[in-house]
Amino acid sequence: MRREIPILITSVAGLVFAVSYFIPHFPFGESESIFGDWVTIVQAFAIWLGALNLIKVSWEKISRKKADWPFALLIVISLVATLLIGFIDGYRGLNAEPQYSFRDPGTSFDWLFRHVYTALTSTMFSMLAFFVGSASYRAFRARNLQATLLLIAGFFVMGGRVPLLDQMIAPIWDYPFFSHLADWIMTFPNTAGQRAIMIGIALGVMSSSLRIILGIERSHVGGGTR
Amino acid sequence: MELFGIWIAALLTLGIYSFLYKDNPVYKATEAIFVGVSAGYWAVVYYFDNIYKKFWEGAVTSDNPDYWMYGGAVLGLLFLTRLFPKIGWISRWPLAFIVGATAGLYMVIYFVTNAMNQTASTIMDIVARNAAGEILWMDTLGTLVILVGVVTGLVYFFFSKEHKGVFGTAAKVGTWFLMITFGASFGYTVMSRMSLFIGRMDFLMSDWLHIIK
Amino acid sequence: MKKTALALLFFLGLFSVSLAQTDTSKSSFVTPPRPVTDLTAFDSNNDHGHSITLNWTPSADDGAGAKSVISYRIMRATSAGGPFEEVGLAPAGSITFKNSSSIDPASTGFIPDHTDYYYRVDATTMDTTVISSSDIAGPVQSSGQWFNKGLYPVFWAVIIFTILTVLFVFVAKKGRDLYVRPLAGIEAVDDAIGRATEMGRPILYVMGLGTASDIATIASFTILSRVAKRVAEYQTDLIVPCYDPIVMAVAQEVVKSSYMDANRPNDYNEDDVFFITQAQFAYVGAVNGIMLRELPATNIYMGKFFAESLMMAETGVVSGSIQIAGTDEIAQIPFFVVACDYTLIGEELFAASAYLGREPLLLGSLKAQDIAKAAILVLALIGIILINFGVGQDIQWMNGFRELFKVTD
Amino acid sequence: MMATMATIATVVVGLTLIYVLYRTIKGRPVERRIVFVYIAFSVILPLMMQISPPLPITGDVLKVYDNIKVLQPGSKVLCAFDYDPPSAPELQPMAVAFMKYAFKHDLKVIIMGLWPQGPQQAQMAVEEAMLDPEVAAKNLQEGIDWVNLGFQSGNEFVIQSMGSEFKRMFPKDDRLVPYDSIPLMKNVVNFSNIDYVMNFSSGKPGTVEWVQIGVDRFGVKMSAGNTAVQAPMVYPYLRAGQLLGILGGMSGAAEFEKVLDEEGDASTFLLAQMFAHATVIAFIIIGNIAFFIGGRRKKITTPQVK
Repeated sequence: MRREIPILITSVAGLVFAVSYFIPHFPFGESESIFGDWVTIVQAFAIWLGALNLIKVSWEKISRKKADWPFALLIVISLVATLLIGFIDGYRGLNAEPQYSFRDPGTSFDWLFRHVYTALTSTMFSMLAFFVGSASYRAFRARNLQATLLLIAGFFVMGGRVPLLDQMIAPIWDYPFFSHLADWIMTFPNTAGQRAIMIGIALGVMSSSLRIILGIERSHVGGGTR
Repeated sequence: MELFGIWIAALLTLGIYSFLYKDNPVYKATEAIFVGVSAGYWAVVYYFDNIYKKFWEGAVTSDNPDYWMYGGAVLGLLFLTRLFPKIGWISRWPLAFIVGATAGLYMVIYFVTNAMNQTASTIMDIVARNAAGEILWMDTLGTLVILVGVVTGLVYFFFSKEHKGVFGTAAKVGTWFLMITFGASFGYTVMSRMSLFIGRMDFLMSDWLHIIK
Repeated sequence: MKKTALALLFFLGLFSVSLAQTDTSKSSFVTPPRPVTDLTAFDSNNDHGHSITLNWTPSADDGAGAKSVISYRIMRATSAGGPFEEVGLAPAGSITFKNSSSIDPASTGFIPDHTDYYYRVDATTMDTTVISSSDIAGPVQSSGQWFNKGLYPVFWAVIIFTILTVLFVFVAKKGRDLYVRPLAGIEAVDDAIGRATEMGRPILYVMGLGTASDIATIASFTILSRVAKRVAEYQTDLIVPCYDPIVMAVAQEVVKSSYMDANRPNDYNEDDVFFITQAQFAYVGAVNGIMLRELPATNIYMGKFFAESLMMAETGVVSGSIQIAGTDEIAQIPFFVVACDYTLIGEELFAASAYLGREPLLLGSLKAQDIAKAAILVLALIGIILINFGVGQDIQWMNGFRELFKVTD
Repeated sequence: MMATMATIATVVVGLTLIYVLYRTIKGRPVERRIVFVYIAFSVILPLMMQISPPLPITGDVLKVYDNIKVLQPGSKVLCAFDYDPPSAPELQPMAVAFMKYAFKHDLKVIIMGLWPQGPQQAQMAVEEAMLDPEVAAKNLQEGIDWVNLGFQSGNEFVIQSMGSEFKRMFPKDDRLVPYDSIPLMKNVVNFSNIDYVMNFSSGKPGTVEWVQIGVDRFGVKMSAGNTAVQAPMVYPYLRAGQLLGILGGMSGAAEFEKVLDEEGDASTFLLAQMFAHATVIAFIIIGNIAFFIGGRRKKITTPQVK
């Protein structure tokens, strides 16, 4: 029973939502937005489970004095501190007259967001510049026809999307040839490849969804396949 | 406070970059702060935006309550039964519901947007002309390329047919198109990655150190 | 003196002419524009109700004639005699307007279904008092439909695909051997698990940034269940760091039941599947840290990936892991192709669970997928041939053919 | 002074690449950390030079411009901010340029975000646009000339719900003003009351979701500003006519600034961008020269599909 009920719920939910696409009438026409509301609310509940899991795993490290436990402690401290700041700011804002949001400029939470969260996020993201460099040096070799095509397309798009190659040929030919070439590659061969992948994905998604709705695929409820 | 903030941000920035040299305690500390703060950040944002603003104000204290919202709250509470090992199995119900609804929803949406509309745009006049009726050769070549690329690309994705003979050749041409697509995406992406780094360097050099304007 | 008088007279004359001119232009301005004609009002098609569509022929002074129309005011009343109130504004040049509301009776401008309404369209000029009204259209009622007729082609395509899938699943069940071509990335998964066991190092399974409402993530669950089962059999360590708490919960269920299927329930450790944070880059930072500290023998990336793809894959290279990736996020496939040893591209990700399981039921659904692909190819080619070579014979039919694929609602 | 030194340094650093080439050919490729140093220099040095290079305007950017320039004063433009600070170097200049243009031409701007940090980015863009003397002179009012509806979670479902009613997703704006009390939102029920949608997006949810639901289901007219990563993914939608125009990445931003005549950050960052590209291309070339001359001995992973 513990496996059958979830599988039944999956199938019924899947069927209802698939059919609702074709029915504009209430409540089917609204089913997507209702489901959307529900998912966001479940997510808001689930994030607490996540936070507790994070604390639990970190606490295990700390209590057993595993390697790097001080860093686990740092995780717990910064998590709790952020929660405290957020809730104090949030409720203060709701009770203030006029009300303000915990995200408004001037709140401690906004300070934390801008100087800690944003700084860290942007920096981590920007590290990709370095990884792109090392990947280009290491892996971009014209080893066979396929790799060569990848390389050539990459080369022209990279050089054409900024006025780099065009500046180089400007003394001889005053025409943005490479910029046009990059556009051409993006508009035609790139579109062709993307379209083939997109159509394939659509069929893959349909097939996967169907397997789930039909109950053939049931690993998501801990059922494996039948 | 602002100046203090800029210093904190600058030091954290350098802490992350130290990973490029190798994994080290400074990076580990920065990473720990990042994980903790971000998990807390989202918990706070979700609480106020979803539970408070959307559910509490929208369905409980509102003069015109949206009763459908209670469905979400029920699913959410069922989900939290995971916290109690004895009744934890109930949490599979909301999970099963979300997975099923997603499957049903996307089955059709993906088919319409990705398969039907993309096929429809592939069915087009091969000879491209401008408004005056003159033939645009580069665009005509382009539409031919799209046609060949889509057909051979799809052939590559056949699972139940061996890649041999004409079929194999088509599949091979398909991989060429995929490779060009990947190269183009890669080249295009490089630009974005560099932009991010430029943004960061701009912060360090102008906001923090004031080397440049 | 005479000259001065003449000049004065001349100026006066000019002045009066200019006055007269301003006057005429002003008077033409106040002349009401010719009204909107052929106004029709009907219930909007294929919707959830609470919506009425108006069509009309624009005023003859809209863009032509006196060019005095600047907008159309949409007026509505509950009886033919009025009073009419404004419910919307359409810019000059418009020939249609949709008067719709939400389904919430408390919302502003709510339009109840099955209630009589009368509409009138006023052509308005710069001078808001100068308008001309059209004839009144109505009564008209809005209602919701039970089937969106614009979606017939989609509906039949879905039905046919479902039938095909069920059919091939049955064929497969009967024991017919269905051929599937080898996929290198899939075969590598088994080898990679073996390698990890030999080296005594763990396997890192990353599901990316998808949520439980992404099909790619759901496909990743099914692959995880195969991988976890094999891992349990080989008694290797598995690390699954998660980005989304709901995904974490599902992944825990999946791994747990895989261990049970492999008859090793005691080896399952719930903390192998854990949550890190729901922030993309903090997640990457932590996963990269895990890679350099735990040195997994194999990194498997399956699901939705964004900018983190290359950061993880390049760090994985440093830790010397074998890397297998699969995603339907087209922008990220190139990075996996460049930095990983094996990459499953788009549709291959969704096929992977069928490949790994090797169950006939799942292979049957792959066959249905191929037939759908063939059908799309054939229909597209027929369409292209018709459009390019059939011009002049039956154009309307060809357009209809193209429309078959175009879905708007 | 600093600019001259930076230029000299760039030349010197560029010359040392010859040594890297020599080592790579000899089969002793440099460590990745050395590559990292070059990447760092390729951005830091040009930033110090402070020059903005000339730039041709590409078709996709012109299409965006052509579509917004026909909007009449008073048109309601929905601006969806679906990105966070890391993508700001590319998208923020577009957003700022657009805001300045919109405010100068009396377009009414409705801001919303599917990413929590999106509306904050929008706020910054609005504040920056307000600094422009011509915009400041108009003395624009929040709630009348523009409004920030804030963030709503739920990804594509938010767009879906907005198709029936905006208020459902945004009962209050970012300042907690009830929807019905916002003058600008009077008579705005759903997408049928919106003249144009401008989406700034760096991922999911973003342009793809807006096209799938906003355009395909509710028929909005839309252009998008995308990060360079996302742009290739949305190109097919441009081809298919589902999108009216695309601004792609930093150069798209710089071109947009130029076509709107609103020079900003993107134009000055572009030089650093060009040098960084040149460096990456240089490393690809070095790798390949070494691969062909050096007897293909270095073992590297193969890009492959099979």
